[in-house]
Amino acid sequence: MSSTFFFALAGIGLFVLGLYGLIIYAHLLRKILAINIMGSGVFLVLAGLAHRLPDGTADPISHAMIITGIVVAVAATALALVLMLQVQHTTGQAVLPEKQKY
Amino acid sequence: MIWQSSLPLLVLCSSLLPGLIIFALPESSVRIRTTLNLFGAVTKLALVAWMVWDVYQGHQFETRLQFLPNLDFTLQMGPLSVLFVTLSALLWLVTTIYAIGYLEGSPHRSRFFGFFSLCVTATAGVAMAGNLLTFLLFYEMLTLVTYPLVVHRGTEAARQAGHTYLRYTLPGGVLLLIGTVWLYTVTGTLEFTSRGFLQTVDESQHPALIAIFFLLVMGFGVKAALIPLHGWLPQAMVAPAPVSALLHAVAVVKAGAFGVIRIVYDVYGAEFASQLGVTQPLAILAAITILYGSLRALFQDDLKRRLAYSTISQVSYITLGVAIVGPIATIGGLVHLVHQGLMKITLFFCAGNLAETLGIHKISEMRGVGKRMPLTMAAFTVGALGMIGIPPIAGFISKWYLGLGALEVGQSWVVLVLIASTLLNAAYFLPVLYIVWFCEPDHPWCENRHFDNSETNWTLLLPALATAGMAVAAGLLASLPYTPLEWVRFITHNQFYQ
Amino acid sequence: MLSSTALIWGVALILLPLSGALLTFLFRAVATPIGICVALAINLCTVRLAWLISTQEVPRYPLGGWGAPLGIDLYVDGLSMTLLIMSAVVGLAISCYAPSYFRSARHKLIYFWPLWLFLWTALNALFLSADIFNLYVTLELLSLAAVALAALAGSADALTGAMRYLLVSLLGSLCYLLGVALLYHAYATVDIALLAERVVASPITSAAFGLMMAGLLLKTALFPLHFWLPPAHASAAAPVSALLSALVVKASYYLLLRLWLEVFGNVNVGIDVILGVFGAAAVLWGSLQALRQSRLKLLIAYSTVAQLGYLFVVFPLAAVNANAWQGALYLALSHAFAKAAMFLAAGNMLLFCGHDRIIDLDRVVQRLPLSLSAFALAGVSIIGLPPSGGFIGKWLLLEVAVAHALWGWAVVIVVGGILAAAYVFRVVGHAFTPAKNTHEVHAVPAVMEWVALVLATSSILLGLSAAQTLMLFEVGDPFRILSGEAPS
Amino acid sequence: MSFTILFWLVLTLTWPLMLVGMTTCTATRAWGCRLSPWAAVPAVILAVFIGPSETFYFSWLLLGTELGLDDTGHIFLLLTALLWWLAAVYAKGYLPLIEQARFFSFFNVAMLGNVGLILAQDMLSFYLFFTLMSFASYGLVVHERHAAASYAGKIYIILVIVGEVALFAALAWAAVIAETLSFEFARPVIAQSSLLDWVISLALIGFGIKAGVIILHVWLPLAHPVAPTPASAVLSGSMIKAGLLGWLKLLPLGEALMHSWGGLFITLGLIAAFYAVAVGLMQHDAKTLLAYSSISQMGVLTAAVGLGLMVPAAWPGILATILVYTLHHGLAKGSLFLGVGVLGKCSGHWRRLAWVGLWLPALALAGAPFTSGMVAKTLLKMQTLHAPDIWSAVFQTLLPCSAIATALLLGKFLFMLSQPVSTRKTEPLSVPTLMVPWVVLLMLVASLPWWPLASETDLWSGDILLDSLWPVMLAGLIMLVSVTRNQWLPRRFAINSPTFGGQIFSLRIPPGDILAPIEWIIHYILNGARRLCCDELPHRYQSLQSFLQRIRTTIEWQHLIERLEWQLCRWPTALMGFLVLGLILGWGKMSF
Amino acid sequence: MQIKVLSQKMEEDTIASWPIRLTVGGIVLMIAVGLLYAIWSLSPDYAELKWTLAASMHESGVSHPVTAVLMNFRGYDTLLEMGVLLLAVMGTWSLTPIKAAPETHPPGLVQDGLLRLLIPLITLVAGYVLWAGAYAPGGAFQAGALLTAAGILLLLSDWQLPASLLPWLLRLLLVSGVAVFIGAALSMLWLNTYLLAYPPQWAGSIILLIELCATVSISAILVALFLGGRPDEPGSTI
Repeated sequence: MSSTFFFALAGIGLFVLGLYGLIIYAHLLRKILAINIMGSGVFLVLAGLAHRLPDGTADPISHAMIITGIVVAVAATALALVLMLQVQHTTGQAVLPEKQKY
Repeated sequence: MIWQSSLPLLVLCSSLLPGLIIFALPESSVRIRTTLNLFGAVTKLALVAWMVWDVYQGHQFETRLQFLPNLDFTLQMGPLSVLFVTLSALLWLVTTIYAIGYLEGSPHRSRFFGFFSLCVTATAGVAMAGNLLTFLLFYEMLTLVTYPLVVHRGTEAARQAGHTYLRYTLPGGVLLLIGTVWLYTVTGTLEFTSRGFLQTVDESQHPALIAIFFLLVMGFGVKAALIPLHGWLPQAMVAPAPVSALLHAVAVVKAGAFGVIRIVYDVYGAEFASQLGVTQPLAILAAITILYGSLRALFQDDLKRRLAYSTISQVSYITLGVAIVGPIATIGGLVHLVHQGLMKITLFFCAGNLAETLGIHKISEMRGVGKRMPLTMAAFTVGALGMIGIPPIAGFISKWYLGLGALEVGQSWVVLVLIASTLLNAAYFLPVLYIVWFCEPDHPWCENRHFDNSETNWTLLLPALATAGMAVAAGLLASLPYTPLEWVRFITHNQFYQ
Repeated sequence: MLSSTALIWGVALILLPLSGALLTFLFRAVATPIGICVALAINLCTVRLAWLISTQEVPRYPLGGWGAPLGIDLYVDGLSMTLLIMSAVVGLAISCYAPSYFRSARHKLIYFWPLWLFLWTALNALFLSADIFNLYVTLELLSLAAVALAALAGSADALTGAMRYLLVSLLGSLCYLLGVALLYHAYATVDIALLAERVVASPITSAAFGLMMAGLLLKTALFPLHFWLPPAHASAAAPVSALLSALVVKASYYLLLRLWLEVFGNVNVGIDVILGVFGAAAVLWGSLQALRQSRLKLLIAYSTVAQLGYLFVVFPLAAVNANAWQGALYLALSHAFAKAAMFLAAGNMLLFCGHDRIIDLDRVVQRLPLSLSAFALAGVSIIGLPPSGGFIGKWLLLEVAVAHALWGWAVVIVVGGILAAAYVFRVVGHAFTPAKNTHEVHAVPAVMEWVALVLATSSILLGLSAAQTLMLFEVGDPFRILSGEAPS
Repeated sequence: MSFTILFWLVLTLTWPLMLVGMTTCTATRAWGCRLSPWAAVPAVILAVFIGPSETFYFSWLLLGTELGLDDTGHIFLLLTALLWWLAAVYAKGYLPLIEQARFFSFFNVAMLGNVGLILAQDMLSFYLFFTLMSFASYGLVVHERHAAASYAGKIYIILVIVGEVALFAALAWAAVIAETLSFEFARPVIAQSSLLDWVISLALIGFGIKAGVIILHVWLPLAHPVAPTPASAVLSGSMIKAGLLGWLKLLPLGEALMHSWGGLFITLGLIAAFYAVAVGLMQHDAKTLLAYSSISQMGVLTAAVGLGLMVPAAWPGILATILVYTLHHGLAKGSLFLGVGVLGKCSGHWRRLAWVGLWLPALALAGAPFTSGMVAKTLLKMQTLHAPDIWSAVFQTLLPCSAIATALLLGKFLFMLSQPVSTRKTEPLSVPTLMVPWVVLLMLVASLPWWPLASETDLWSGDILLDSLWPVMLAGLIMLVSVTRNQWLPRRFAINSPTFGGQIFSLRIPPGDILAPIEWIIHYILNGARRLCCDELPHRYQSLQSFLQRIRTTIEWQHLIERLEWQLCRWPTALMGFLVLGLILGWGKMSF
Repeated sequence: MQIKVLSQKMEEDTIASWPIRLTVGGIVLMIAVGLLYAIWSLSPDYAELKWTLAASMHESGVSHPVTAVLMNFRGYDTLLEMGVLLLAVMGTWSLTPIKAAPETHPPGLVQDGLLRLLIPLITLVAGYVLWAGAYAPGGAFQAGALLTAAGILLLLSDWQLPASLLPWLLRLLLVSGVAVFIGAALSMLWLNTYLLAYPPQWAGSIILLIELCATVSISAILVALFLGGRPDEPGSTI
């Protein structure tokens, strides 16, 4: 019980850290990094909890989910980076504009 | 049997289809548009005449389509709805002829006539609605369709008038919606039945019923221009004359009054409403509106605004007649629905003629116009005297029945209100007649549009004379079988005595 | 023996747009014809599926042949079928509208088709899937496609809007994924039906509930979290903002509704009141903001925020009487049609006048009669005036609110209607008056105007065909009305 | 037989209507004017040759109208038809050609109304014709189009409207009580009902205005001088009688004993009789003077009606007296007015002849022996015997005095007319058309005592003659004294310089007598109301408006919302909202 | 060049106002505590899903459970997942053409030698990983990743896409993964079983075929993503 708890703890920690970073930092790259950290946090939680079987083997479905999650995270991050570059290219700075022009 | 059920729908389509086609017509195709308009109006009148004859024999027309699981879209041709449909069909024909003449050469006529026919469809729908939901449906459609007519001119004032109009009517519609829903939840049905269907509701619900009554009356009061909610009507005078003629004499204002009639007779039932004690405040409110409307009309120099305020006070006669629960007062109220329509539309036609031919808008500019436009002014005089309640013209009949009804029920204060309002009517109509007939014009007339021999375009003159003639006929020959009075007696007969 | 099951049409609904996307990505020259054929095919399949489920009992469709706990099931009931129809109709309209909208920007059209068809695949997959992890993947697919489409417009606003939208949706998805992980590890299954049986009130359930709901609320842009919607929807291209407002937002709402009804069935009273309060705030704040906007598309975007508020006001009402859900679903359906029509009409006006400042809508009613009447009819449905679908939705909600004397919600629903009337007629009013400055004018192709008008009239006709639509809602009893579990 | 009656009945109503049609539209205007004098012919034929008949019921006209000629109606019709006919012929000559069309259209409508209300047996048609008459006569009053005419017209129309409204209420009440519209069925039912007082009071006001009851008489002295002579002749001769006919039809005379109402009517009547004469003496225009004499005579008739209310048993006798008195007064007053017109038109010996002619109706009115006046007054005196004790004493003493007063008034009238006044030259052609109808009328007045309708009592007994003689003689004496004292005074006093007798002649009271103070009060109220409505309220409304405006600007709602929205949409705050929402949902689920 | 611009402004761009940072930190901590409590209270025993999985492993055509879940039991997820990848490429292509290539210097000697050694080795390992997926952790995605690494190494050493690779062909390559997957699914449907239901006897080979194509297209997709833009077609009017 204790080992899975530590992994889950680490996962939640990462998730929460990513969340904090996402909110606090203004620069888009930092936000994308934060999202990746949150993603890996979630996968860590999944992996950690997968090992609670009595016979020590891991639960394959969790692993499959992790793989799918990772692939999706990659795709999302790639798109985010390209979008960030495009934003930086058009607006000159890679930050979400604060002054809403309503 | 299908003929029985499809006739109301046919009446609706007879004005809906031409309207939609006219929308698609390009601006230049005047001939097609006029023929379509007139064709629609004539067919509608023919259908309605057929139905009047049938309903008089006692047939029942009903179209029922499923709308919500246990609420359906019903069009019913009872005697009460026939009254209002005939009025709107008749006056639509007259106003179309008038509008064709009035809007000669002005822009956006396809759009105007399209919305014009939709407006009449909505009025016919309001008249024929078989339950409160269908009534609400057409009532709101009426608001939507009349907005473009009010804003037709496209000037800033028109837009402001349109906005005020919406600022009053939409919240009114909302009040109506809440009232209808609440009624539906309390009683489970919204079907109009001739003696009202609320008698069976148990005692505990009565405060709810009273609240519902006032919600519905306020909802209808906006269109019936009851006192606190009348602000939009004088401002809507900025619309072209046929619009203010049809809308403020027949369609919009009457829809509100008709709504009040429907609630008091077909939802609550007259006796039950008086037991609840809701009719007394309504009568007082109507009386205040009558006096207020006339008082305000006294100080208006603009002719159409004066007529607007007079409409506000006149429509409240109907509400007053309905609120005094009694067979004779009902006759008075209902027959005034028709008579006021005839007289008021004549006045608006004449006002339109003046504005169109001589460019007169103010009463002070009307000095001695009787010589220049004798026929129009004769029609105006008939309408004005009718409004005051001078015997041969229809207005007197309804005032007579209102007075009789009030005394019969012992509400003698109503007679005082009638007297005061007659005096006030005289106070603001007779000076106009005096200026028109017995004064000399102080400046030559600026000929806005010149016509060869007659005083103005025949399409503008004939409708006014026709409606004036109808007003006198409705008054003088009131007891003929198919006159409004006879028909209203037929309605009240099965309303009170069956 | 198996292919005869009805849901084969559901599978077709997923594969058709997916293969369409691939084909349009490959063969660029013929992208538009392929796209429109695929759209028509999807509509046919939807109609066939709707016919099947309303006439016979449709079993679940195990993808890959494996049962529920192991494999993924496709399941369709009244709720998802309605939303499938919604996306089919709006999708068809947008597919017809887009080619002529991008007439001048061919390169954008080339990329519009694959992205749009991918989005359509995601929508259909989402509405059909009955597995929460699969829903995460479809949600992700949906978000990325939506972001890519939003960024298609290429302007600075569009890009920043798309970026903010991407970050927000990724955050939402990750929270949702964490929720799924917790649920999976608590109840050893990711299938909604099985979860519905196994979920019990426990700390892990409430944690998962909190995470998933928060994630989905963020993606559905409920009031405090609406900040990303207006810039993203307003600055995107007209067809894109139409599908964003009408379809994408509804998908996450559907997911939220599905979880609320099935997985977290025994929700407590407190939560739905909180959602109701936020919904009411959204209605009022959204309408107020819409009134203040000077640009037409921003006005419509804020109107979306307001109308979404309605979908959340239904939660406290449904706690009292389950019929309220039908009202909400009706509102969602008619809002989709009306909002799509509004955005398309706004697109026409933008294309025509070159700008969308409301005050300078120079006599649009004469020059673009069809677009303005489409806008007006859609407005009627948004306001909820009688002949329209919106009215039926409001009627059903009011019926419940008034029957149980919940006057607060009734007032909110009604005041929302009036405020909606205010901003719709503000625009319509301006269209009548001649604007001060005149500017050169581009002709608008007839197809674009007619598509907007057809969508708007369909939202009105929805109001007239209420009885049949409500029958469709009851298929499969998504809201537990017939089975009597939910209080009614 | 009944068909011919119906034919003539319908003809009397439709013929004038047709003529009005002809005079109004320009094409047939010439023919219209030429035929107009004969508008009253069917009515005369109906009155003279056909006499009273059964009533005809027209169900389709105005809620079912009953037209027919009953006994009282017959006498009234006789008077009205004759007077209107002669006045019409007179007017043909009296008016310049261009004004005739306008005059005759109003004249014929008024005549239609007057004849119609006599024939009407049900309330609504009575009210219809009554209104027609009142409104049409407005056209006659303002015919001259000068300031005085329009002022008189304004006062007239205001009072007519008030009368209309009061009549409307009275008839409505009567109709409700009796549940029927026809008069003779309604009267007995009203007599028993408790709401009788309402009906009587409203009828008093409604018809009182027309009949010139004391407070409501103010329009009469204003209208008569401005109206053309034939119009004022008809106005004073027959139209005023419509009010009296209204009372006869509506009030339950002869069916219920109403001591109090009877007393009120009598007092009003007698006050009117004496007050009108007093004010009349102070007038300096012949027609105004005649107007005041009409008011006083109508006062006497009102008293007679009061007597009828007080002594229902004697009602048939009283009714006969009233009819005779009405006929006498109508014809005499008509002839006086026409005479004044004739006097004004001709000069030289024609003028002197006309002046002498005037003596006949004047004496008749004063009740000199061998005249219809004497017949009427004696009949009235006989009826007053039935009155309860104190009232009969009052009548006995006051009737002769009123005779003296009237004689005095007419004396002044004749004296004024004898003064040389600048005569307008009239075309020779028009003199006969003026003289002929006037002379016919004079002959009618002269022959009236011998008409068959006089009651059977022996009229020519000595004491009656004496009774009627001494008041006239006394009045003549007073006249003589006052006139002669005038001559002795030195030249430099103008003719109207006051001797004692002349004083009462020269004191000037504006024709509307009590109207002046009333008008002042009304003006004061109206100005106050206008100031209130037009200045005060808008002003206060403006200040409210500006106050609201200030509130709106100070709080700067617009800016506040915008800042709040900007704050909400900032990334950190928005996501903080997200976190808080997640917490609430998670925690909410947990704890509940 | 972009990276240089980016790095300059990273330091001072936090939303520095400490009260916001404090509150956000506080709330985030509360969330963390909540989640931990939830996980801590998680009941240890579950896992009957593991047994059902073992029961039907034999029909999945592969012995390694994760690959079985990925490719057979939850094949639909994998299909959509590859769709996501393809979508990412489409998104990037729709946004921007490939930026001007950074100043490329010819590969140094060491890099060139290392490259010649590594590329074949990486492809070999990728092949093995793909094959081993059937009975040991591995499969399409891992092999694809390896191939992508090789591709990126080539790109970094100034290797240009062969002009002969027609844009259409490149797109086919990208699409092939998903296309083959759908093709296989549809073919099975033709045998009137459920979508994505491979008959046990052929399941293994079908999965292998799918995985092969998937590996190639995944690596192509990932390389395209690395390029960060659409190759500017000569003829197209972009």
